[in-house]
Amino acid sequence: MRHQIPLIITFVAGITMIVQYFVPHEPFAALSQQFRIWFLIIATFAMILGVGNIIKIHVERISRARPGWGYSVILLAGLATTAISGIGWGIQPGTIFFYLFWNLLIPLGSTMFALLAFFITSAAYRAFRARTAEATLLLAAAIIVMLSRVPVGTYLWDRFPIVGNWIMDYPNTAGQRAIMIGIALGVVSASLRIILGIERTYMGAGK
Amino acid sequence: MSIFERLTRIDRRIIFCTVALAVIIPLLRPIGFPVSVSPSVKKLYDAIEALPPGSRVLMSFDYDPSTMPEVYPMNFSIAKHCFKRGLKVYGMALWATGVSLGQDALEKAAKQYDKAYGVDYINLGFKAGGIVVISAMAENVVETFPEDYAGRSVGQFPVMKGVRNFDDFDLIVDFSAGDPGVIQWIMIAYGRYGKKVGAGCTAVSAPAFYPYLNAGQLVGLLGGMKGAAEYEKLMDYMGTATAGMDAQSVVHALIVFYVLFGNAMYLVERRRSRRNRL
Amino acid sequence: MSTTLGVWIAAFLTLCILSFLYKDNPFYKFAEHLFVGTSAGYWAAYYYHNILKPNLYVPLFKEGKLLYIIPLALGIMMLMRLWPRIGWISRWPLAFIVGTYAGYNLITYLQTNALAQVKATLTPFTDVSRVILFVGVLTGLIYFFFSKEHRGIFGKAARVGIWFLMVAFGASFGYTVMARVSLIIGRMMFLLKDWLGVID
Amino acid sequence: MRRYGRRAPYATEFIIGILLLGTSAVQGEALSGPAPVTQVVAIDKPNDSGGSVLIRWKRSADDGAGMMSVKGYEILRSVEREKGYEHLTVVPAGVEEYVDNTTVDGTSYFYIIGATDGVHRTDSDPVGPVMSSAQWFHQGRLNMLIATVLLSGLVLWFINRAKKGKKLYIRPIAGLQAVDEAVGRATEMGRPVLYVPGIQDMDNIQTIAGIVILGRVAERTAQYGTPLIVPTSRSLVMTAAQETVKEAYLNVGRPDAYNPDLIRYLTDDQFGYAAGVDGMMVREKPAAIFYMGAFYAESLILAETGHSTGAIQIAGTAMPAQLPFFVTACDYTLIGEELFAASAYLSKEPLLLGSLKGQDWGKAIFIAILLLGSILASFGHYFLSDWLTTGSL
Repeated sequence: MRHQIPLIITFVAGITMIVQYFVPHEPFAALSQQFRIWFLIIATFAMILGVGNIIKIHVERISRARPGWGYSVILLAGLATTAISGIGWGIQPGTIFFYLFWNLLIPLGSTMFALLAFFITSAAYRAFRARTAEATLLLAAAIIVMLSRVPVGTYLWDRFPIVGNWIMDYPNTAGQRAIMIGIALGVVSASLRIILGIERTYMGAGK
Repeated sequence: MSIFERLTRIDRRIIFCTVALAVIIPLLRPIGFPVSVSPSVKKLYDAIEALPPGSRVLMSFDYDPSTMPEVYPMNFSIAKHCFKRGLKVYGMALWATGVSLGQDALEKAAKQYDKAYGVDYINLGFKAGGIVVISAMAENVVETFPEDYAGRSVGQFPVMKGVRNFDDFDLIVDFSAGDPGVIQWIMIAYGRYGKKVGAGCTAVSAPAFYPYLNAGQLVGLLGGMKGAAEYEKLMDYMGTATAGMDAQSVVHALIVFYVLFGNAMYLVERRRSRRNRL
Repeated sequence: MSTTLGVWIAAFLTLCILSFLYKDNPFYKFAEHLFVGTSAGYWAAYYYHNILKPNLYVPLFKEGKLLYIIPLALGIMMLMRLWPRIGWISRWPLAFIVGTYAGYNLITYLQTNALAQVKATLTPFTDVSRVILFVGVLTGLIYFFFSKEHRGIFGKAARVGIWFLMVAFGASFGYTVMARVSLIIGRMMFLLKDWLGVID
Repeated sequence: MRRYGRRAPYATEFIIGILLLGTSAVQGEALSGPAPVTQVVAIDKPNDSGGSVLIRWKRSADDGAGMMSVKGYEILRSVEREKGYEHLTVVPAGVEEYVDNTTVDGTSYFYIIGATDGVHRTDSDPVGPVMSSAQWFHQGRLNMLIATVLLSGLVLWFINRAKKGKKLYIRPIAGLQAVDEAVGRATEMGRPVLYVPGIQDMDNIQTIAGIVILGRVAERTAQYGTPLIVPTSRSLVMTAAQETVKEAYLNVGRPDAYNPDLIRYLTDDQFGYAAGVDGMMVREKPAAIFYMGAFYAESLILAETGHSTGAIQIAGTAMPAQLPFFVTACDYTLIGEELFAASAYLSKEPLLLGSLKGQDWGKAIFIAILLLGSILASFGHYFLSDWLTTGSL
């Protein structure tokens, strides 16, 4: 029974969501929005588990004085400060929470994001080698489109922007579309397998 | 390992160093690669030029720090343009992160023209809800934003005098990094209320908005740092976007150089190893 | 709260993260742990204010909408994981979410990814570019066939399909470089302008 | 056409107008407002949950043409034809449609559209009665219904055939054949396997697919006794991953080897998560790294760092924008549809493999539609393309 009920819930919820798309009548009308809110509420409750998991792992690391336990202290201090100040005193501009958001999280996030400028260069350098026909196409398309986007490209050859746009509009669109249509079929099939309970590793219902 | 083989495997850190230099040097000493102003940017510039002094411009700051390098310079240039022309600026944000970025741009631009908060411009702050917020303020601005970004009642500021709903704005400019953003402004402000809407957005999202521009639903569009640099050219100053575009050009050239160099070494090495095998 | 102090903190953290490019080091470790901790706290507070309060607390306890007892119950079931003996009940809300979104995504993807994309591809063969687009979509789809061997004409078509995919990947890669470079320009500007003040 | 005397919003102007124009010779012309709207129809708004009426009209001859005097159209509603009209709203000039979504189902309504120039209003004849109601089937979605039934039917048909023991050929996918090799290598080197299920929550089908594949990978690490580290960016995903891995270990008879502490929640923050996972890569030195799920910009941050540690990397995502980065930085990449097929491949269960055959038939149908539709379009027939039109979600 313990294994059956989750499968039944999955089935009913899945079929309901498919049906609601075709039925404008109540009670199906606002169902997808309603379920969205429910999902967010469950996810928020799960956040307690997530934060609990962080605390457990790092408290353990500190109490056993494992290597790098000092960093765990920093992590927990950061967690406590933002969570408590945010929940206790609000998150709008002018609060401690917002100050931390602005002066800690933003530079950290933007810099992490900015590492991409370096990584995109090293990835291009390493991977863009004309080893096969496929790799050569990848390389050529990348270089043309890259040069079509900056003033220096236009400076080298004034038709770079036109060629670049053409590649984006036609061969690129074609490739993307084939991928997207394939994905749709993959999703239909994977969703059905899940709704019907054929695929159930995630539910722990076993084989 | 042959020298060629070694050259095809340059340490990543050398690549990283050169990228950093390719960014820093043009920022310190802008080269000023020729920037040609595209029609979509000129249109927005002209739309602001055409407004008589005292007109009201609504700006929505719908971006975040990660897209700041692209969107902030547009925000700053256009704010500067408005103040230069003696227009009144009303800021607001559909993204919580946009409030302080927009405030920063307004403050810095206002300073250059001696404009005062509450008299020449105001920042109404953030309100969650996207399209709902736009529709609500279309009908009543003060009811939607009773307080400014710092929680002060908007009624006390002279700049709010005579502002009731969308009828009282002459132009809307959205600075957008995604959803909610340009689409929502077009749908409601242009679609339902026939307001003029201009936009500045990230380079990645710009192509999606050209159809709206062509259909006349947008009065003008700035796409990415390039669009921002073009606006700086129209405003006749070398700002962060112009310097940024130089850095862009140099880094792009550097990547192309690396790819060509890597392939040259690879080809030489392949030919050599083939000969060795024989 | 001083702005200058804020700039110094931000600059220090920026450099800590950039140091990872050289190699893992105590500065990066410090910044990384601080980042994970503060951001987890950030999202916890965000969820509390933007989801729990307006979507559960207010409708259930202030407006008395009893329907909201269901998500509350599902949320509490989730928390039952903390007690191993009744932890199995957390599978119910999980099953609800997986089922709901399997159904929801089936429809959404079918509409936006399949029907809409197929429709967009149905254009008259009036010029070479359109024919190329059409051939690309067709051969690309052929590449994705799982149950047919990629041999003969079918195999050749699949090969052409891969070429289109590769051009698409190369093009998107090249298209993205600019946006990524903008990011590092943004950080460098922060360091050079807001922190060091060497450019204006 | 009737002119109603109710001019509430403009009452004063009206009176002043009368006073001023009372002596004028051109009284009649000046008093008449813009030309009225024509062809007014009011119907129950189709395909909705009731509570709304759709009103359409053809704009006034003075709207954008003629006298150019129309500023907007006032919408008036009543439950009686002759009287009791109340103001609903004013829509701008140029608009020819309004949805009144304040109706009560089962009540009859009458509407009047008044063209106004800001001072005078010219009303249309009342239309009605019209009653709003809810529908049980969304007619605009018939095409989607057919597509859903057809494609689901194909998948189910082939699953059913597989049940009966029909042998199926399935082409090899390099990335999936490498899974065993990758886990095996980690075991030999005595290093862990790192599994990254993307940064989206359980409402994303790619995350769900990622968790399902995690189950298959976990069965292998359980057999080999290799530690499996799963950092997650969402608490719910952590929960689902714990359930999945635990069950996989139970399935292969190694429940003792399951360590829930290796499945950790880091943070919901996109780049905070990337920073944390990067740290794990350089410190825990996994020999194999899997990226399966929905990824955004962090894809390359992770894959480049992973590459620098020398790990075998296998990625799979249906985010078209991130595929190029995985393709350049990883050893193997599952492209789009292959991600959703991966679990079936790895399970080698005939039922699951049968569904792949169904997908192929789906593709064949789309190819046929593409061919037929484009040929028809070349000859100027667009009905197939029109038929595929879908409304908003």
